[in-house]
Amino acid sequence: MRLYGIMAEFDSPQGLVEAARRTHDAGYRKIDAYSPFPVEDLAEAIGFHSNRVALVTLIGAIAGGLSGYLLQYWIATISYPINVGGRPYHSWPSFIVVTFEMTILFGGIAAVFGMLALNGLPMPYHPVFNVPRFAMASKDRFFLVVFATDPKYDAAGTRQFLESLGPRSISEVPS
Amino acid sequence: MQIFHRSTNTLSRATIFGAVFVIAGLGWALMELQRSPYITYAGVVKPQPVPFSHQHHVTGLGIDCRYCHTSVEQSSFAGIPPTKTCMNCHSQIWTNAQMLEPLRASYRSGESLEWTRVNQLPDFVYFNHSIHIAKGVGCNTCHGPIDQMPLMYQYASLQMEWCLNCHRAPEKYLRPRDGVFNMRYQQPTSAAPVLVAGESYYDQASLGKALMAKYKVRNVADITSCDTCHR
Amino acid sequence: MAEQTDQAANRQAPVISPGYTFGTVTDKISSIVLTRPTSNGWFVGFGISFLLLMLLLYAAGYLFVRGIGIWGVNIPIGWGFAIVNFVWWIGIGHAGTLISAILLLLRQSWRNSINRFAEAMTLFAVACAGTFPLLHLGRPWLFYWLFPYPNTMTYWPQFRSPLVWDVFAVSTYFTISLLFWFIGLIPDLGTLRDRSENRWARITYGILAMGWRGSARHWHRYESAYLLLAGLATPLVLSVHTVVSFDFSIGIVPGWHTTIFPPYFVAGAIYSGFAMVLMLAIPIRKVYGLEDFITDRHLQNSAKVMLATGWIVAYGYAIEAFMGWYSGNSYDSFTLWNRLHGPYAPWYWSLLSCNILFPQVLWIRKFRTQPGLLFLVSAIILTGMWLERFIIVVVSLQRDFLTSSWGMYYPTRWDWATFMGTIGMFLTAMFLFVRILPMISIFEMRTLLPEAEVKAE
Amino acid sequence: MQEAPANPKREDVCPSKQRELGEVRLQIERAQGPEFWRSLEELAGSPEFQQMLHREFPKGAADWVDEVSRRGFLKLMGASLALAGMSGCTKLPLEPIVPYVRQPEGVVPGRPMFFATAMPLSGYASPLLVESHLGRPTKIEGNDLHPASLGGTDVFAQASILGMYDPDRSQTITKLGDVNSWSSFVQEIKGPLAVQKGLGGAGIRILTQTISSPTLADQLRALLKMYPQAKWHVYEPVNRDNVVEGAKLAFGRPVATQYRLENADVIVSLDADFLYAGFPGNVRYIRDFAKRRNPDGVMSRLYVAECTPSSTGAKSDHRLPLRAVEIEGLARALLVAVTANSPEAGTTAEYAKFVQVVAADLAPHHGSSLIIPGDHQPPSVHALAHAINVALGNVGKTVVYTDPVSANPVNQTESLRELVSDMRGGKVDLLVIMGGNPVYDAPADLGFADALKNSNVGLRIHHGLYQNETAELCHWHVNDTHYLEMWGDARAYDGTVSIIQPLIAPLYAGKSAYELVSALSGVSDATGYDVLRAYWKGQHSGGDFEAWWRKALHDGWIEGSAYAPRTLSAKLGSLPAAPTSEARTLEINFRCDPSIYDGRFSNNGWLQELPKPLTKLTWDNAVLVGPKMAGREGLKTEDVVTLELAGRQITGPVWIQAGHPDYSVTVHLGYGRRKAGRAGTGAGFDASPLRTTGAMWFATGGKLTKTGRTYKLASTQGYQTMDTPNGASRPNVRRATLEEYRHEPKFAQEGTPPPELTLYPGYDYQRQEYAWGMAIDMTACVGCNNCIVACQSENNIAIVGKEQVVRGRHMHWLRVDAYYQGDRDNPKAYFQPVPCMQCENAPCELVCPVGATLHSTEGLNDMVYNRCVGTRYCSNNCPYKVRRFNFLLFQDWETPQYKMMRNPDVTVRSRGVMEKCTYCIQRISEHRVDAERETGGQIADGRLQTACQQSCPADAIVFGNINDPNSRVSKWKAKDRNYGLLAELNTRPRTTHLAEIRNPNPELET
Repeated sequence: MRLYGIMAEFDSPQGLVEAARRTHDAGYRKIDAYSPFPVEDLAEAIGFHSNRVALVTLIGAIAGGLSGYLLQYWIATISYPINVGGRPYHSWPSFIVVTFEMTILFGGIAAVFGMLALNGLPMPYHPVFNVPRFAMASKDRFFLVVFATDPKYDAAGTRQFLESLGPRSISEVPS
Repeated sequence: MQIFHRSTNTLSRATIFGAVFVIAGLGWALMELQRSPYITYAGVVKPQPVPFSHQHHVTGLGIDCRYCHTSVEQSSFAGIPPTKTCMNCHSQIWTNAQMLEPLRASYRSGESLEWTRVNQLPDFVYFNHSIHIAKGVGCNTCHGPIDQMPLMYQYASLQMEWCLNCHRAPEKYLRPRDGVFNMRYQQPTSAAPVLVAGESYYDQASLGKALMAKYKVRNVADITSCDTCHR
Repeated sequence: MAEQTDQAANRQAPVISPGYTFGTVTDKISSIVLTRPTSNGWFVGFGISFLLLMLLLYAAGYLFVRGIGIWGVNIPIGWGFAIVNFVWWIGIGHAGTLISAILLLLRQSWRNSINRFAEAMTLFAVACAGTFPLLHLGRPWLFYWLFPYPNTMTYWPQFRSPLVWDVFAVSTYFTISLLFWFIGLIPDLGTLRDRSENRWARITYGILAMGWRGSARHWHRYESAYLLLAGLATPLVLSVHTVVSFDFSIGIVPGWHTTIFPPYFVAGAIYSGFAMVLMLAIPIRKVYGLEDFITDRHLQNSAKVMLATGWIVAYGYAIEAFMGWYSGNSYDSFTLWNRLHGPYAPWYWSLLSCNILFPQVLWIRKFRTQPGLLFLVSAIILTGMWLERFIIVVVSLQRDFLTSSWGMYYPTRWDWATFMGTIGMFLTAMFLFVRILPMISIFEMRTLLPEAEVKAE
Repeated sequence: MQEAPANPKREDVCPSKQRELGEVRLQIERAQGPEFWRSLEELAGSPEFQQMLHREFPKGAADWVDEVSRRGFLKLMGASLALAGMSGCTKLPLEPIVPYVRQPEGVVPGRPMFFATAMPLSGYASPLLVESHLGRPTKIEGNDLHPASLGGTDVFAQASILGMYDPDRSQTITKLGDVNSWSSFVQEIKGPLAVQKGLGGAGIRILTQTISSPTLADQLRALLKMYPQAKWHVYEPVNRDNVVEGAKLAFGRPVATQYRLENADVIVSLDADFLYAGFPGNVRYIRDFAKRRNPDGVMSRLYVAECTPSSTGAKSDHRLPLRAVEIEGLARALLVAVTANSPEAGTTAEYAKFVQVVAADLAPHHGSSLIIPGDHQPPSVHALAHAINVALGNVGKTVVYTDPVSANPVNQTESLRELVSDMRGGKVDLLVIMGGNPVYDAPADLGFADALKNSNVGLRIHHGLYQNETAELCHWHVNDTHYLEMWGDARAYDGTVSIIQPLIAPLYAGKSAYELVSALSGVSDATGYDVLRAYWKGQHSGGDFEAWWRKALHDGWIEGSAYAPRTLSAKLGSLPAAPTSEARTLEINFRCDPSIYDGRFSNNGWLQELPKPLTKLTWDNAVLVGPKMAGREGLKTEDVVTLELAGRQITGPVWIQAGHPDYSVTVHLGYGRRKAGRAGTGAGFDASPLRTTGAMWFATGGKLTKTGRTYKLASTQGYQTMDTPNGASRPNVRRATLEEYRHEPKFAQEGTPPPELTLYPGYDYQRQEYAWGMAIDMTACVGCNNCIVACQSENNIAIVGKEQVVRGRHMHWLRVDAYYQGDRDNPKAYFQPVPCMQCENAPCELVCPVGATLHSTEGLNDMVYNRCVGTRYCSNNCPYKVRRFNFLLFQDWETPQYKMMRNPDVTVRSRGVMEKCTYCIQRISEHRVDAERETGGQIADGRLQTACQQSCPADAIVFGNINDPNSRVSKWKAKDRNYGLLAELNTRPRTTHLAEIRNPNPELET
């Protein structure tokens, strides 16, 4: 049967980070690390730096702010201009609040859904779940996986290499 | 352990997108319903005691609107003809047509005919026929091709947005006063100009502007103020 | 010198008691939801809250049938309990997002053990608050006219009105808080998914967890999103009560029309918010034996926050009073006089004692570390804050410009029923929450453990 | 504006009557089927029935707040559905449209018609002009062609339209409470009449109210000729016996006194409230008085010595609070001082100074001064007043004597006494009570009810608008027609004969007095119209009668029918000795109620809810006690006390009335009715048990004791001074003395911000054709409350019931604030009418989230009911608190009569929406449309009037186009006295007030 990758289990974040770093140094690129909480340095240990969430959020926020203000401007001066308590049609100070709220709203929504989208979530099914021990990944175990799609990957060699990292256990991830 | 089947990935994303479209669709449907004849009665023929045909009386016999709708020029209310008006003719012609029986019954008994109101506004809207006519708004601009209606129906939606269409741009609709009751009136074209006070106009734009001035139509801000229609 | 002893106390009182591992933390918290049998106490509490919720439904139903007149509102006092409760609840709703967002930005790691239920509390409080603007409408079935949607009238909301600002502020605040709360939950939902024995529980949590697997890449994006959200929520949380305060300060009613409102409303909100947090935290940690996670340190810090915000509020009152006198505006000065000596003077004095006098006991460390007393003080503060809103809304309207149209306000039983009802609504939600969701953020607790440290070489 | 009926026969006068009538009858049957037997139950006086009455609107508003009956629930559900109809996208139900069968001449559907008629009250006609929509009278206006009205009205006339549509009016003829018919009634009386014929009518007694109708009087006299032994008695609880007797004392004959206030520079009122409804000629008097109170021209001076604080007292330059008994002493002192021409002479009483100064002030105004005695002062005071007027040479200048307006000017109290003794003496076999309610309001010592019940009067017939306490004790009840339903005539205060013409055929097939009397005299089928026309045909000499008659109908009055002044010589000296008023005993005053008169209007919701001029009380009367006495007795407002007089007792709540003299209390008549109807029954307490023939208006020797209980009173103005409790004072009513004003004319405008003081560029109203504005002259305003009722009638304003008033939810769009300033025992009082100010920078508009209240291009603060969602924010933010909110379903959506009554040009507001004064936008639109359509020109200034302005007898309200510098309103606003209420808030009110100027006598200052 085809494998999705090989999974090594560690029991401390420390161990995982070192292992990940060495695997990356060893030239493995298609790898991922799993931890029950965000671990510092783990991301760049596996060579992941770029992160476009901030950009998405910014775009969302700007879109929200603009739409908010333009909506009000259009309503008050173009769609149905009418004299309210002697105020000018375009009484911009009154429009600030809603503009601000819309900025926040769209920004926030963009941040959350952008993050989910970039993470490819929702994804209830994932091969790593096939490994029974992986259930511990959401408790107190730390996993490193080298994917079968990695050019340097070969079943035996990679397994050997992972064992050399002194994991608690090694298991194959069926795809 | 694996809880979900592979397919759930696609499924879950599908549902998320699906939800968005469903909600949007629902909103759209409501908007449509709001404007549908079911709500507005536009184009809907309502049950009437006597199947009166405007087509026959207007086109066929060439009776002027004001013969029946007498108060249309002096009052907010155009007026529904009293039984008497119908009987002026129908005491001579069609004297034993079955469908006119309710009419004759009313005339005999003195009990009024109960028509169903066709063009109906909510109670908080105040419309005045006389002023619209004075300002050169044609009957059929709002009531539609009455001369081609075998059975009377409401032509426009009579919703606020519809009223505002004209109140925001009267010049697009105005016509000379003498054309107000003319069911065949056409807006001016280069081929068929409209003559007002010795001057002929070749397009509605110029005619509209001229009439606005001539009939002292108040400016848009005035006639879109709330108290124009709501009291 | 009290301060020093506090420092000492803090050193002794860690954020989480020693001796815990990733595993024990995980098990302890998740067990409350997964394995722990539901106690009778829970059922009793839930039952009572639920009855109150039903009372709300009854009151609301009757309101829709008879009209707003069943309440005590009148001319000149067009706003009564409804708006008082609205502002009160919104205020309470500030603690959650404040704790999770602002304290996060301030790297106050102690927040980790209280932010989860504080956020939940926020959501429920805002929900309660949200019911009032709707109920208090003369024609509630037309509430949607406050939203800009295309319609056959080609007519729109009037964006100069603070009430429209409210609609936007509150709905935004609710949405953002909900998102914030939810993404905070995702990893823990993953944990519950993997821990739970029951198949249906597994599937439910599984769906909610959206297949979270703790990948390093995910964590990376997750953290930046969380941080950004915090960054957005921080100005938001400050803006919400500012906007609510505009409802009054934009008006010309003496006692409303004042620039001090925004800051002192926000402070007041945090004040009452923390009071509510404590009123919830103290019994919860007792019942579920969470003293190790919600330690005296938390109580102490919350108490200090209350002390601080309490003084800001006091400053607000002082400025109001000062301006009443200093402005020389006869209407303002009379408003002050009316608060002090008018028909509602007792309410004003008790407000002052509740919000300013009693809380001063928090200077003493013993009180800050005494859950029972802390609970009591919090209750007093919540009462005081409610009274504050009552004074602002009712007493200002009661005697405004023309003496001829002065009036009095007498709440009816329906006013009370509605208020009690929302409290029931709030508690019902709270009870359900502690039963089905981890009331403490598990993954954030893990990061607090010493083992979580990664020494870079 | 008036349209004469094409040819004044009944049909044409009320077009479409036939259909209307049928329709209404049908509606009423449908709506009131179960209540049809009310009369029976009423006879039984069953408690359930009483409860039912109380559950009904508007008293029903009471329990709305708490208990909800299933019926009420459904009702409201229905209503809520109806409300849903107000939202944008709901489907309208199909609606029938019903044309005439034969359209009457001159009727233009959708356009109102106006007909002249008149309302008789205690014999005096108020000339009216009534607006009619498709044969339904909807609004009462004053008849501007008539000398007694000049366009103004009084509250009773304004509210009478509601009385006409009152569903509680008696709707059938009944015999012993059973429904019966006119024909069988006519049959029934034949027998007894035949018997009487033989006896020369010795057993016939007719008891009427004061009658001034020439026709009716003529009919009655004819009847008396037929039955020479029969007697015609006259009684009203609010009668003018004192005036009659006073005249007899002075001139030896009953004469009526008219005043010419337009010629009076110094006026002294001896307890006369001549500026309020109920005083004959008040409408004209107010106009003339106001004319002469012009601070920029001639300004008269008014001294008032009175007991019960009245609006006249409030308007006075000097008010002397005196117990009613002491007035005579004052009058004598004044006479002496005036005639002896030595002010010092006369008196030693504490009011010596007052007398001196007044006398000194009167002396130089020979012929231009005026003494007015109050109707409730004894004859001697009237005689004294005549004497002083004669002495001052006012006769023919400011005082005019004419024949009495009453066709039968007897002493009514005596007349009733005689009737009672006849009944007791068994001399009465056939008693016809035409109008009135003696069982309820006859002097207690006569025991009228007892006499009526127990001395066997063979046949007792009651003719009236209601199945009231008197009808209860009669065999037959014939339901009367409302004056808007009948033909007739009546004399105005000056004798002018006004024609009463029907605006609608009788809703309940009632029979007018004219028809009843002709039935008594054997002609059972004569219509009121025949009788009236026949009489006047007889009176009219020469000329074309038809033309003359039509003019009379069109104008509403008969030219040249006013009484000619008489020249008489006062023969004085024969005055009874001055009463010795024992100073330390309690005096109890009886006054007719400012809102419901003698109780005949007690089922009129508008009047019940009309705030009384000074107390602002609604739905109740109270025991008015002065501050001094309250302090001594330890009384608080709303304490329930027992009043005792000569062994008789009444209990009622106290109202502490600033300015009420010590050792004296006032109670108002007309309340405590047992059988008035839904609105009137059970409201207030009945004061008449203390009222005796000996002391109809006031009596000393009373006793007041606290019961310890309290009773909730519903006043619409909780706080009645401009001084705030912290010692400050607010310049709501800006005021000055004439001297101060002349010295500093612009005093009122201080504090008004300059127009350029704004961050925002203002909206430019200059370029508009119209900019509507209003100015209210508080110097002229006498607080007569007309504007309130006129507004209520014009704008379909709901009444809310006592409970809701208590909660501060009354709906009046226009209110008249009353403020007391200074010494509580004798304060200065001020009236300030406050409609919507139509601010240019309206605070209310800014805060409306749905844009339901916005500005029109002409500067109107529009309120769009159908857009309102009811946040009430606008009201909170309105510094004038003129916005009104429908907290509950206040409008009655079921009663068919009310549907007919409403003004079709104004939206009927429903639950949950805000409403407020619109400057009568419907009238503005109508006039604009007409002007543009007919002439294409502008609305002529003065042609367009708001309802309040039109009804104002003082001409204190002016409305118009402020963009036209020549319009009257612009001229007023240009005056120095003109100021904007709360203008310092920069709201830029379009409604402004003209400061109140008083003309006090420097001698009496300090």
